[in-house]
Amino acid sequence: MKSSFNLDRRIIYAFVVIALAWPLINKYTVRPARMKSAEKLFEVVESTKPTPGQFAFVAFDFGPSTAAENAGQARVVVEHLMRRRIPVVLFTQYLLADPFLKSIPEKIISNLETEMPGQKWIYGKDWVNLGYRPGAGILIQSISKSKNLAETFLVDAYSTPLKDLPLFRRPTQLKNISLLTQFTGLVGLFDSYVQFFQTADYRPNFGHGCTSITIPEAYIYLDSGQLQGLLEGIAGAAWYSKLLSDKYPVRKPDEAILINTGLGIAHLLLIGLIILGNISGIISRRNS
Amino acid sequence: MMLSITWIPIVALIAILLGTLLVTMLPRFFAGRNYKQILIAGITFLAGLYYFLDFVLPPKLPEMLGGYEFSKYHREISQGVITVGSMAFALGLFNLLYVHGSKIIFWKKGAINSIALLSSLFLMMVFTSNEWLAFEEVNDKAERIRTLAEFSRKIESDVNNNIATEKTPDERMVLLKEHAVIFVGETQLRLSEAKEDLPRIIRDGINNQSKEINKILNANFKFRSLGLLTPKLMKLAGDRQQLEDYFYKKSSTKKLYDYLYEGLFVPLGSAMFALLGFYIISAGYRAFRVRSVESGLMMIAAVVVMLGQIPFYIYISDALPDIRLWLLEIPSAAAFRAIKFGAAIAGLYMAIRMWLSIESSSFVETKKPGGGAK
Amino acid sequence: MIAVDLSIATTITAGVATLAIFSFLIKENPFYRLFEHIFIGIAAGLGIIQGLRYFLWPQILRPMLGYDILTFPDGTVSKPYDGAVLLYLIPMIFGLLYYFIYSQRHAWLAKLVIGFSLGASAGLAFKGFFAEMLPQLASSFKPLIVLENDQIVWWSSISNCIFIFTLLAVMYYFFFSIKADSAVEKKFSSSGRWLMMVCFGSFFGSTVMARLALLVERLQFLLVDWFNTLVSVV
Amino acid sequence: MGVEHATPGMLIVMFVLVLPLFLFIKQARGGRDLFVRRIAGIDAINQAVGRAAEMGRSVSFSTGLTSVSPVLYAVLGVLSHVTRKCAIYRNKLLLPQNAPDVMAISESVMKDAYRIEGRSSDFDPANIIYLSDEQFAYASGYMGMVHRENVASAFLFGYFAAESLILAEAGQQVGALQVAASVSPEQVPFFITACDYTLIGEELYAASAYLTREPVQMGSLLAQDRAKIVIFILIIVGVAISTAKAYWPEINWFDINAWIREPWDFNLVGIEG
Repeated sequence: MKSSFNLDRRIIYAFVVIALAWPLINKYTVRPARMKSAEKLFEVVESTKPTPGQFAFVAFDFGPSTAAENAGQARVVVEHLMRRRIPVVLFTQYLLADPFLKSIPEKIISNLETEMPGQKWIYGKDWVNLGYRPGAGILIQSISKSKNLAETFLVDAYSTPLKDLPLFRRPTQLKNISLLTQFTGLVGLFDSYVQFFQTADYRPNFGHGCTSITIPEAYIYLDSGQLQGLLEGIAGAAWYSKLLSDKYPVRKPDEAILINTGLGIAHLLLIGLIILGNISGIISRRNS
Repeated sequence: MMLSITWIPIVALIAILLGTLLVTMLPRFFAGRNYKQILIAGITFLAGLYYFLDFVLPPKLPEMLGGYEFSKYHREISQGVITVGSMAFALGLFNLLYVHGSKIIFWKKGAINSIALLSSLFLMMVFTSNEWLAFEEVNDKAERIRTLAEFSRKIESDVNNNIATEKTPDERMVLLKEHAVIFVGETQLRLSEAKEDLPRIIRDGINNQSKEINKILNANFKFRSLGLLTPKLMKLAGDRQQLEDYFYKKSSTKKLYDYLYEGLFVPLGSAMFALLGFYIISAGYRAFRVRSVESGLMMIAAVVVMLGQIPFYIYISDALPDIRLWLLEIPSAAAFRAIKFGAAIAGLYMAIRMWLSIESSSFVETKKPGGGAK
Repeated sequence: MIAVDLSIATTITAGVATLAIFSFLIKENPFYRLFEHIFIGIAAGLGIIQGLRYFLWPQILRPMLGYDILTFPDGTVSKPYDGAVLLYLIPMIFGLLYYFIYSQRHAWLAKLVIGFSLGASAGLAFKGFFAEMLPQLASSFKPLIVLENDQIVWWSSISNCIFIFTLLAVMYYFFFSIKADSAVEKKFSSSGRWLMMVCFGSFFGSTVMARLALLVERLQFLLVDWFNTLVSVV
Repeated sequence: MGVEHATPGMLIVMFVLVLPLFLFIKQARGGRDLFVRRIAGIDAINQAVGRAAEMGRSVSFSTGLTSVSPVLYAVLGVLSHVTRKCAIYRNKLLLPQNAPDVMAISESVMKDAYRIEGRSSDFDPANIIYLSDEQFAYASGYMGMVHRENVASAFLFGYFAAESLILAEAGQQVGALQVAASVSPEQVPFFITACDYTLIGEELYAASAYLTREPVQMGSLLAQDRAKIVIFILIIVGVAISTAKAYWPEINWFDINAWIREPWDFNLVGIEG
């Protein structure tokens, strides 16, 4: 309780705000750390060929409380899929994720369309939003048995019948899903995909984005081969973003790298404070 | 008949367990207690007994013991138990009214905040109830059409199963037709109030369904038509629900509720949660001072894990992320588990003591417990 | 009916509320105090109605009042009223005994229902104990030597050994009745405590990221969404 | 993986685990002297109440998000003790509450404690403050309360989640002496960094026994150690078997886990058909 040298906590709070906000305001970035698990996911997306009738199933199962980590991951992966012209089908089992299903892809598309004038990403053909469904757990279980996903899901988030959308005009099944990616901080929702997203003879490649707290759980699945790639918190998203920028040099650095920089600086702040506290402790003990 | 060898000793064990319990506990149970205390302890025991037996007994007793399923009404009983607890909900409300109401009445310090509290409580109750009622109303309108579809199905099944009804099937058909015409007209009228931004699918759905229902009703409407009518009515009910939902989302009820919920409740919660970002840094700074082996180890582990999760680790060692993961997966997981094992056993023991009311400091007793608390 | 667009007001209010909470970091102040009280009021109002809406009404009251029965145009009903639902009146009335807590003379009646709740939770603890313990116990049975193609995998083997040692040492630390007299016992017990501290340290470290990420999300909201909305209004 | 009904294996394990409880309670009632090692955090409970009395400031006792459960019962033992101390020293004891039913139970315990000390008239129901059943609304109310009341000692006993650090920091900021006890190990690191004393896991259950030295509780505490020895041995045997299995996979080893999970088998062994 008593210590000779104690910074006022308000000064520490001010440092925290500066450390986190400064990169956001000044667009200051540092090179993110290399993440092998993120590289694996990048390779999986790179090796997925855009084939007519095939698409990627992307689940956003995060709310505002983990959006700082999960939304960054979702952004880079969806962007990568769109750049590679792999149709993206978005879905969530989590009510609070619903707004992201619209805002994230629309932002990415407007960025891509300004970057590449003339190119278009059309709703229904290049991406579809299935929205949130109550009782989605049962829906997930029925995907593997479905003969036609358009009949399983019936309508998209805007109540348009799926069979009216170009992507679902022909019957689609689980084997039309070339890649499954899911982003969440909720372990239970992740488990349901691991368990049910497969048939006897086919399992799509599975990429997962977890929060920093659930990394140990996620690694169990990566080690067992049930996951083909993993984004570990915002750091994973940042390295993925860097890989994207290497591949597409015209691309502007995105928020993932900015946030990652801020979080890194704040960590260093704490480590620095700990060192400072210990040194001053040693000095004061010697003096007394 | 013989019993499977494995479970004879087990039945005996349960009997011994319960027997010892009862024999050793009974005299204590009544000793020195008045009727009120015995009643309280008795009810405590009975409430626990159901869940205890539900767990201990097999899902279905063997046929020779009657094949009884003890847990047959588990859902209903559990719901009853939850109901008991849920009746306490107003205690919280009473407390808030008491504490803050008296502050306002006697105009004590903080009375203005108490007014803010009670008025936001009141407002939120009003708007949440409104939201609930509006939601029920939306459902209700669709429900009426759905009921009609059920009616159509029932007429069909009653005739097929030769069930006699008060009204003849023909009379029922007339009623069905009357109501169907009314509901279709009502829905059409409602549709005409909708603006351009109503999703096409809802508008088209209602128009198609109405057209087809009218066709079925106006053409030679007889018993055989029911099979066609039922699904159309069901679909119309679904579309009607979406239409009402569209109006509801535009209503000021919904918007004011959303304002309170998304403008205050959610951000206040997120902001409180985010305070942890500040506090974890200041707590770390204050606490991680090397004073002993323990605090040193804790500090080192924390620093290593932190270094392993930020981009700057490359300046120190490439192995840091792996060390971080190892620390979390091996020693941390093991220590957590050990703590949980101990706590689980202590919790079980506590549960038994509380179930049987066997400690004199339990809240059943009202006299000073023995032994000296210094 | 006034149909106003409240989305801008919602964003602005959300930002003000966030700042009110953050202002506590400087010191406890009237601005914070006001929003603290508003928060408690809103949460209580929401909680009470939602408790009714999602439990008491659909599960108990609706069936009891027979509102789940459809009445057809000819006056027949979809299913007969099940009188057994009236049995729910017993827990409802019994639950009302909670309110005797305010009575001076009959406070013991409240203890009946309190005893009932405690007893029920005690009975549930048996199932809870096994549901929680078994999977954890089973996954603790790790082999001390991991073999792959008849080769010892050193890293996994050592990790498993450390895992089991930590598990046992920490459990040993919590033995209350053993006088750890011998040097070995003392070492074992204190190594349990040390390993526990390593565990707490690592958990603290890994939580820092999640908590800071929450804060970044709020700062982003303030700096981008809120600020932009504010500018657009002004 | 869910456990719904006991299997024969679970019944046997349960029997072995529970048996010591009754044996030791009998022994303790018989007046046997029972040794329990010192637990620093529990000693601090009395110290904390005393400090508040000296300073003439109030004490707060939070049960966090604890619901009606065995954990609550364990906390009530401590609450009763603290309340009685406060009644003797005439300290103001604040009880911020999270759930209405828990509030009723705590209120009943507090009233009894005041009556036991013959100070019923000092009991003020306005000190039992219902804050909110919403996690962070509760935290915000607690934070404000601790600052405005300027508490001298704060007890955080029971089940806590992410809000633990908010509660502990609030007390730290006003310089309160804080004793925390959390059954969930996840929150222990935050209590350690912000509180003066932290009880870990089952130490919370031990607290009441340690404070009152009441024979049933003491006996139960010692019996717990015996039950833990059973788990201890079970782990050692399980590890030994799986190690042996890794070495000699061809041998059909006894599988403890499968044995425990083996459900009832009522298929009658039909000797007579």
